[in-house]
Amino acid sequence: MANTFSIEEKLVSRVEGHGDLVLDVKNKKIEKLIFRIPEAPRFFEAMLVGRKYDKPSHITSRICGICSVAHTLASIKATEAALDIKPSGQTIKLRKLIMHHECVQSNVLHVYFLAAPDFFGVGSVFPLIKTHPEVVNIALRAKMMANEMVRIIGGRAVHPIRTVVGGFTKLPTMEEMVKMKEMLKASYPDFEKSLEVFKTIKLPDFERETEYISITDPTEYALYDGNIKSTDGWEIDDQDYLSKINEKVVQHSTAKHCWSSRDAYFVGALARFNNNYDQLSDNAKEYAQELGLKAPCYNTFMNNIAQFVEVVHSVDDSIKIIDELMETGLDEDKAMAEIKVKAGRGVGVNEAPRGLLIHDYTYDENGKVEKANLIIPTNQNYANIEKDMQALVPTIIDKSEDEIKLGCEMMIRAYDPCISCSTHFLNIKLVNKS
Amino acid sequence: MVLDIKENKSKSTIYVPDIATIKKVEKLSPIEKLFTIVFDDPKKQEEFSFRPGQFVELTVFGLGEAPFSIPSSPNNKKCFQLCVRDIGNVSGALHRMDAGSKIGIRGPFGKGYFPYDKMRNQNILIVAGGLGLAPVMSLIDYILEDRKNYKELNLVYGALDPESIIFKDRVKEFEKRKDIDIHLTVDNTDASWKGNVGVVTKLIPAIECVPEETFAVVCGPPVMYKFVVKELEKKNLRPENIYLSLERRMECGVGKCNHCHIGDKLACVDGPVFSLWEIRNLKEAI
Amino acid sequence: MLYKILKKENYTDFVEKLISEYEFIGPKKKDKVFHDFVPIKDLRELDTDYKKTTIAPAKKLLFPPTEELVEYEVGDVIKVKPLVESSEKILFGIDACDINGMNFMDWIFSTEFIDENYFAKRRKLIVIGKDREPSETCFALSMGAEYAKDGFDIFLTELEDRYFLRIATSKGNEITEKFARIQDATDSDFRDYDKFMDDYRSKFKLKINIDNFYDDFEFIYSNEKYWEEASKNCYSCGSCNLVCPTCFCFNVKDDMQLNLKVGNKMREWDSCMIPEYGLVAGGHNFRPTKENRLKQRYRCKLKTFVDKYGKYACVGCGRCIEACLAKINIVEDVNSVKKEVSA
Amino acid sequence: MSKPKVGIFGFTGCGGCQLEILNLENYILDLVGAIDIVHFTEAITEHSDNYDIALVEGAITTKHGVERIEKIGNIAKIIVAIGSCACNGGLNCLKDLYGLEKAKELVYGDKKDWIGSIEVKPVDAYVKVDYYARGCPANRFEIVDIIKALIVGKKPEIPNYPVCVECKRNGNTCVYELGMTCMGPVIRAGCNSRCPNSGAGCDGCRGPIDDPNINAEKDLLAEYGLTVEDIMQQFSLYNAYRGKGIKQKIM
Ligand SMILES: Cc1cc2nc3c(=O)[nH]c(=O)nc-3n(C[C@H](O)[C@H](O)[C@H](O)COP(=O)(O)OP(=O)(O)OC[C@H]3O[C@@H](n4cnc5c(N)ncnc54)[C@H](O)[C@@H]3O)c2cc1C
Ligand code: SF4
Ligand code: SF4
Ligand code: SF4
Repeated sequence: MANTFSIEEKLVSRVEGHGDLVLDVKNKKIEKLIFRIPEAPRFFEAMLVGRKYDKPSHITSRICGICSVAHTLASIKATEAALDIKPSGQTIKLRKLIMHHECVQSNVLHVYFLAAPDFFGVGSVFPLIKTHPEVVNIALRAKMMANEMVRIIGGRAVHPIRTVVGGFTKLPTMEEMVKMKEMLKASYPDFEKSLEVFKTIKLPDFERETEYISITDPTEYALYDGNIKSTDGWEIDDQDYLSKINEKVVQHSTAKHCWSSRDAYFVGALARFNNNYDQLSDNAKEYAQELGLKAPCYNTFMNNIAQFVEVVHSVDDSIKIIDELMETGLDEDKAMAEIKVKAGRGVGVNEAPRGLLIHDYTYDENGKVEKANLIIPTNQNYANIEKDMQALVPTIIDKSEDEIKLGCEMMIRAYDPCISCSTHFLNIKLVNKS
Repeated sequence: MVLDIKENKSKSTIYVPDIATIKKVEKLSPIEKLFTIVFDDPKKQEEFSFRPGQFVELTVFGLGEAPFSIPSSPNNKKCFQLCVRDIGNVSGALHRMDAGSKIGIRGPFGKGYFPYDKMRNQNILIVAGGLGLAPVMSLIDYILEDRKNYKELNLVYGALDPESIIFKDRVKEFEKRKDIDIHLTVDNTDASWKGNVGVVTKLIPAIECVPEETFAVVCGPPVMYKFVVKELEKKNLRPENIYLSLERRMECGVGKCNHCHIGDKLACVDGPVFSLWEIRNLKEAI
Repeated sequence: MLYKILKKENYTDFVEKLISEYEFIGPKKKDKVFHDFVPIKDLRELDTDYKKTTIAPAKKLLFPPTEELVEYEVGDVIKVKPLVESSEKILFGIDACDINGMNFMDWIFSTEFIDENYFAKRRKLIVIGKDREPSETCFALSMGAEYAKDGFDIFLTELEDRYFLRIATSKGNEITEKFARIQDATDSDFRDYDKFMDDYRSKFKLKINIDNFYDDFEFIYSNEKYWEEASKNCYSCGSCNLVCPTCFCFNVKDDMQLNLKVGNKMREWDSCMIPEYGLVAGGHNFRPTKENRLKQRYRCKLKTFVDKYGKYACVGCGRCIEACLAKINIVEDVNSVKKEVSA
Repeated sequence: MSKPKVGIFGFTGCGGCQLEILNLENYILDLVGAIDIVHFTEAITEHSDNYDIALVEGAITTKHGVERIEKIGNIAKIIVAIGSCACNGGLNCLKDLYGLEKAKELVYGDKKDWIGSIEVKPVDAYVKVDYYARGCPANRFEIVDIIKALIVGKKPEIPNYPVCVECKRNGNTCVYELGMTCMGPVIRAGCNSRCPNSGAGCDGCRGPIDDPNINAEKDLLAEYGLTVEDIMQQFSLYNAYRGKGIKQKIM
């Protein structure tokens, strides 16, 4: 039993990017706990300045390979808001469809490849191929479906091509629409099997109530568009995000920290689930119930379960969207909206797989970026991760160092932190002090 | 659409190689090896006949295909040989192979051909540089096996340095023989070397030949041709009697891929051996 | 050759039957600019009155951009299998100039050695040609390729209220007998057809002064300044070759699957305008500069095959002119050579 | 080389190229069969310093990064740079174009001195890179092709012709015909012309071919209405790096 120790773990693995956790414990008391990001800062806000309106979506897509669709679309929405561009209903439906599948792609990758090895007590997905081949195969199929969907709509699985300001450079063909629907329908049995597997997993009992923030929409489980809403009881228009969301630079990190009503808040699947549970598909609700997930839920580890529930919802909703699109047929003339350059400011807000994402641009009269501000999900969770860790460590302090390390890592992984999002983000350090 | 082209009844196409086995690997120089090859199908081995100057397309499965001239004598029906320089993917892979390895062979391709019929009762002057000795080996053997029907046989051979001389045993044998005059030179010398130093062109003037009764055959790296041709012309050899074996990039070997185009000729089906007269006006040829 | 007449009112019925009976390939609008030869399932997709030449010539059906030639399995024994694909198809709505392009390919792939990968497909291709307005960059008339003498099964020429059918093969005859309501062509039909052809030929505005180019080429060959100027903007992008109905150069590649057991040989379209085209192991390049390469392209198109077989490797479709972003124009270049020679 | 040990390393980038490896789907099981992945931060916990081939993603932008890449350079027999960031600095270099100090100030304000960041450089500015899987993100099939080539012992075939070649093989309508602009004529193919396939112009993420006709491309862009500034922006998007290591500069 280690009463006095210090954890200094570099590069927590199986998270997208790099982060460090420094944890010093003396006589069972936490002396120091910082979560830091040695990831190199990338200065996207600076890269955008002076670029023409058609480029920010391509540039900001490169903030993160895993949420490239969300960045692309938040960026496009900000630009469209600034330049008063009105995309067609068809465009918006296709955008929602591609959002869903980045969510599925990312959630599946996270739940099955990155978090699942913890659940089954193996080091990574590669040994999992031998111990749980069926899980790996399900995951590969689900990922493949989602990637294929993103490829069909966006032209590529990472950093979509066809999604541009004003609409789409190319539309899926009718054959592709049919193919997408068939793939979606064929995926259900795999999720049912996964459900049975996930039911056997015991996640740590850990609860800490915090503020949960996500977008919300009266008509649907919001991912693409909506007001910003908090479990602390407020709801604002997305263009007014600055009235509630605050950012500061902290010395030990290249990522900025965010706060709102309290000193920290949570964004991501669990926040969306807590805010918008009612709008999930019936099917997804049933999955949630079977897995013991109820809104509101304050167990951070349940974020992974919420991600899985969202996958089911996304598949249901996608079939609905495809049916609607197929009924009217895709119209080339509605692929692109008219674009006129003008000066103005616009905010684009959506739900990346990891949570609330905000792009805010100001354009000059030539349609070139004058100023840009980007708020990334992981930055927002960052303070909350530290708070969670402070609450978690005392509950497991009597365990061995390795178990404590694993507990902390699992906690961090539950957030699915996407550290490469280090426009502005993990290493755990456990070093014995005595 | 009714075409005159007959329906293909065989199960094969021009792109399907026959499987063969490397029987023996000999090191000729630091970068050249001699491979002895036999087709797995005995019938194919029996049928496999070629003219000096022809080449085969050799496949190393998974790596690719490359053309190589056949240096062994056409009269040897039991096997054939390839002399390969380690320079790229296929040749590099071959150099890593041992006896017993399987390869694919298509061919023989090319018209060949050193006009050994026309060369009868004539003097023969062969100029080879570096690896260029390999393709003409077949011709030398052919002539030596039928020696009485030819007059003077001169071989001018230049290598980079003494180590790089390929077919060293054969070269030594030639030096001892009375029925072939060999003139050796190297570009870079070492202490052991007692012979000529310098490029092949330097040796040509000293060789006596009767212009109307002499055929010349030239084979070597692309840069060599222009200079050798100049020397041969000084000797008043007829352009029709000067033969050159040209190298070009080849992908198919059967006149389809077009990579070996030289003017209106294709090195693969019309060559790779051409008379100087044929290629004089092709431009870019040498 | 049989000469028949198909009334306009019977045309739709004929084509519809062909679409339902055969795998049917025809021109379809691809986007705001181009048409493309694609499988047609519904008559409404078919549009034979395309203004620009199709984006890829019909050669892609017989000689696809990438094509697997041989498959092999490596183990204790090596198993090698040729991959030859062929199924009966109708190619509908191809114009005379493109048919002549295909005829050239037929000839290339059958001289000396027969390329079975090409001919297996060619034998099964039923070609139904149809006239259309020459596009702006088309100079087929100067190349003698505006009229197809052969290479098709049926050729449709639209006269006022009827189609004049030239039926070149027994297969073509079978098809018309079976699926079309046709009648024999009468004298007046021939007269109208003749008039149509005169009129058609007069629509080719772009002319190339090709006479004696194979001699003039020698004249210009060593004029370095000319070639430098002509190729100055060339990107060495190969677009001119890749869109050409008579360009047939290809690369052969070997590929092994990750299991290192199964592999294949495949070919892909190549272009003599790409520097690697003339590059051999050891680093020597037989055509290192864009000047060398443009020269090679013009020589191959307009001289090589004339010297050897009396054929041009160009049918004047004008695709290369359209495709070249550097505005390198075979017609202008050849015409300017003529000017220099006569000056 | 049978069952080589492979390490996959991430530096400054978006992780998209590593994700592309995870996105190999049908191939991933074969891949795991053909190579031993001994280090892959994005996917596995185990890591080892015993590897033959290093696949490196991301640009080098911190002092710590320099130390890490030099260590990799000492261990790996073959280094493959993956993605624009690793191959030529990629998009990251835009911040240096903007000015490092200015960028720090813009993003971090008066706290800018807390931020350690050095000039962005590609991997080959520090260690010898054997092969380049270019693109943003790298084409996953090209990554597999390189790995396959290394296993069977051949030189990976990486095209040195422009994107137009693949674009034409794919039968696309040139985007210039549709009124857009494209960097395809001067940019290295190997991406299967994925942007033009999707009706968008090439932005140049794979960097130029060995001998690009830059002047012709500038003329062409100007003809399509781009101003000199626009043209420079288009050229610089993925190719702003001008320092050591880079073979051809297009700016
Ligand atoms: C008619 C002829 C006869 C030849 N005879 C011999 C010989 O006897 N011994 C010998 O060592 N070499 C010979 N060569 C040269 C030999 O073909 C090349 O060295 C060989 O192609 C290199 O292939 P690689 O895969 O090792 O090299 P890489 O550079 O990896 O070549 C890749 C591909 O490019 C093509 N290619 C590259 N270089 C050449 C080239 N020089 N000629 C033709 N195609 C090329 C081939 O299709 C090859 O598959 C001959 C070439 C020709 C044309
Ligand atoms: S001539 Fe034009 S199309 Fe042909 S390679 Fe040059 S630039 Fe490309
Ligand atoms: S060279 Fe140009 S005009 Fe001639 S056939 Fe080819 S693409 Fe058509
Ligand atoms: S779209 Fe771009 S890559 Fe394609 S042909 Fe045109 S310029 Fe070349």
